[in-house]
Amino acid sequence: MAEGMKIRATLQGDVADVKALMNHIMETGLRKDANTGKLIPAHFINHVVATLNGKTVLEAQWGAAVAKNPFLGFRVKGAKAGDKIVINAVDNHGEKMSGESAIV
Amino acid sequence: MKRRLTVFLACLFLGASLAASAGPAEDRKALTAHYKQLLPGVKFQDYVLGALALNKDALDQYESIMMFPPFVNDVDDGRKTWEKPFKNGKTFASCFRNGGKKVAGGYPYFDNGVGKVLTFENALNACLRHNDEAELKYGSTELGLLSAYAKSLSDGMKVQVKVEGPAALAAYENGKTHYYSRRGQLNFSCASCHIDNVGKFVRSEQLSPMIGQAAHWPEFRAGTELVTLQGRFRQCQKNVRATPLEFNSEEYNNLEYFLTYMSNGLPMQTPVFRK
Amino acid sequence: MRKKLTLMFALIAGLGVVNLSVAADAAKEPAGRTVAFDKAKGNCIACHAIPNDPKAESPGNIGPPFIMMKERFPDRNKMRTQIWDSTVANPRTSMPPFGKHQILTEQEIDQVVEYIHSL
Amino acid sequence: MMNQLRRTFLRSTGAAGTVAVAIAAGLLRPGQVLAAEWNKVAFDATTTADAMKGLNVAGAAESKDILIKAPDIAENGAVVPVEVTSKIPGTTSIMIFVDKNQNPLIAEFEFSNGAEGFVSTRIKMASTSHVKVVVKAGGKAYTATKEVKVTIGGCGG
Repeated sequence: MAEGMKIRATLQGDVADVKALMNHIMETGLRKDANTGKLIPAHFINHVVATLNGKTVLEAQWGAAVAKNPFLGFRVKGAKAGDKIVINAVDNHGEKMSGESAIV
Repeated sequence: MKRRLTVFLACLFLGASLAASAGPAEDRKALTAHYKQLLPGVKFQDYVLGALALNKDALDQYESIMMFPPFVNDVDDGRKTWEKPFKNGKTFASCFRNGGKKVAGGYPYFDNGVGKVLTFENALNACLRHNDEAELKYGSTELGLLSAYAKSLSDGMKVQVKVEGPAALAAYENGKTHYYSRRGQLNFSCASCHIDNVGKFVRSEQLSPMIGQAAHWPEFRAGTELVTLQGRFRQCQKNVRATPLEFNSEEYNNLEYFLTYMSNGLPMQTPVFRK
Repeated sequence: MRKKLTLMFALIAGLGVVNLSVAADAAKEPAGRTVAFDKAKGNCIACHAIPNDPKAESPGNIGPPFIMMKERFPDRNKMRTQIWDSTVANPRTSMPPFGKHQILTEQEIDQVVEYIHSL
Repeated sequence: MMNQLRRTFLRSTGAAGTVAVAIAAGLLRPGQVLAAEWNKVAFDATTTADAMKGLNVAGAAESKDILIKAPDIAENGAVVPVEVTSKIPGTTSIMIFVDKNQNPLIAEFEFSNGAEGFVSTRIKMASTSHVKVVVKAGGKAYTATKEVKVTIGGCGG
């Protein structure tokens, strides 16, 4: 998996507004290769886990119809500036990517 | 003056839009008036949004996607190319005034020395050449991403293309002629859609005004597909079933010159999401 | 299987859905309608609405809608001429010259005239 | 079959909590556990009804407290922004479906430890369709829908 998860986490009151962008092809398995005419195998992030200071706040399962270079936004109450958000993702090939950011 | 303007406008509507007597400033004035009449609700600075300025639902999506665009990592690749030292230790920033910040709005310009229009991509390749590096291929992803990042350093700068002297004017007129010439099996000119039918729909596509069109290239269609301005010329011309010209051909550079001049005074923003 | 194919094409081109569904109905509709809807042929709905045809989704509005065509063109040949090369009547027209530039065959033009005149 | 068993096991032992503890204790790495747990049955389903069954949310009740922010007409079916806010107290998960996609289930999001019933994402839509959202709160399932049109491009070609 190419490098690249970018996270922006900002505090609004005591709510952390987290936005993440992951670099992934999100291939559906339904498209044909223009040259060979063969189906391009599915290749997509299917699992995402986000933690705040090590505690799981979001667990997501995805199918292949999440858009290419997936965007994920969520909010966590009871956060403070400086708290650490970590997001781990894994795709259907078992390849992993992760990102982290302190809340500002 | 007023009469000349009226005549030019009349020509636009009657079909003989190549009013060669009018200079670039008059052309721009006449077109601005034309759009003001056809798109009365659109503010001048919103022309940079193209068709998005005409559709709230579409603009909401644009804003939602631009908040964290799917192409950020691609533009980051462009940044790496921009920052990577050449063999001699210099970088692209050394070739541009102000390290490349707030400069792109002055491109393309007419270089009297070479007697040709030079685009921003030409300047990037000239930088490589002067530093004994291999040039990048026009139309390539690498050059596209490099220019996407490099132009983003000029975000907010107003487009300020100049047409000075007879040779520059000739290049401008050549670009203008291209813009108004019908081509392809479907027999459309650029003007057929973006001047005559601005704001109307071709199926679900709403036609954008040409003023503002040149201020945001390259763009990422569908959020991830890099398209340069000349790449868009080629797509449009394929759509009307014409044979597109080559990237960086003199005529395309002249067309880019003409088109970008028409965006003078509008703020640059690069790159952007488009459908 | 058909559904699978339709979706597949839709994901490839974003346009396949309509073309396929049009093709699927081809057997029971007038030939002119097929030509009028086909993006690679007439593609009439790119610019003209067909208010009485529910399948003509999200039409363009460059040209006038196809409605009361018999009243507008009592002479069918005039309509055919217009489709064949509308630049004759109006050099500034946005309409492609379907006959002159061989976008459609003469037979396809006849079919389209038949269909549009019926609207 | 193994996945199925494993998922059942994980669910029956209090899935998220147990797994989180195991991860925190360094016993498991997230990817390993989670890849095994992926709900293949629901994601492979070809109707929204079957996908909902696979997620144990069949028979979800209509709710006005689920807000779906999605376009009326998608700029591009390849990247349709969708934002869901559940105002139902005790929301623990949000699921998004596109009825007309070959596999309607797009994603499932589970919230814990202060995460609000809110998610923002971008999805692919093959054609004009209802976007259906199911929310689980207090062990019950609720639903809302919004139609999003995916239109046909304009020029020749």
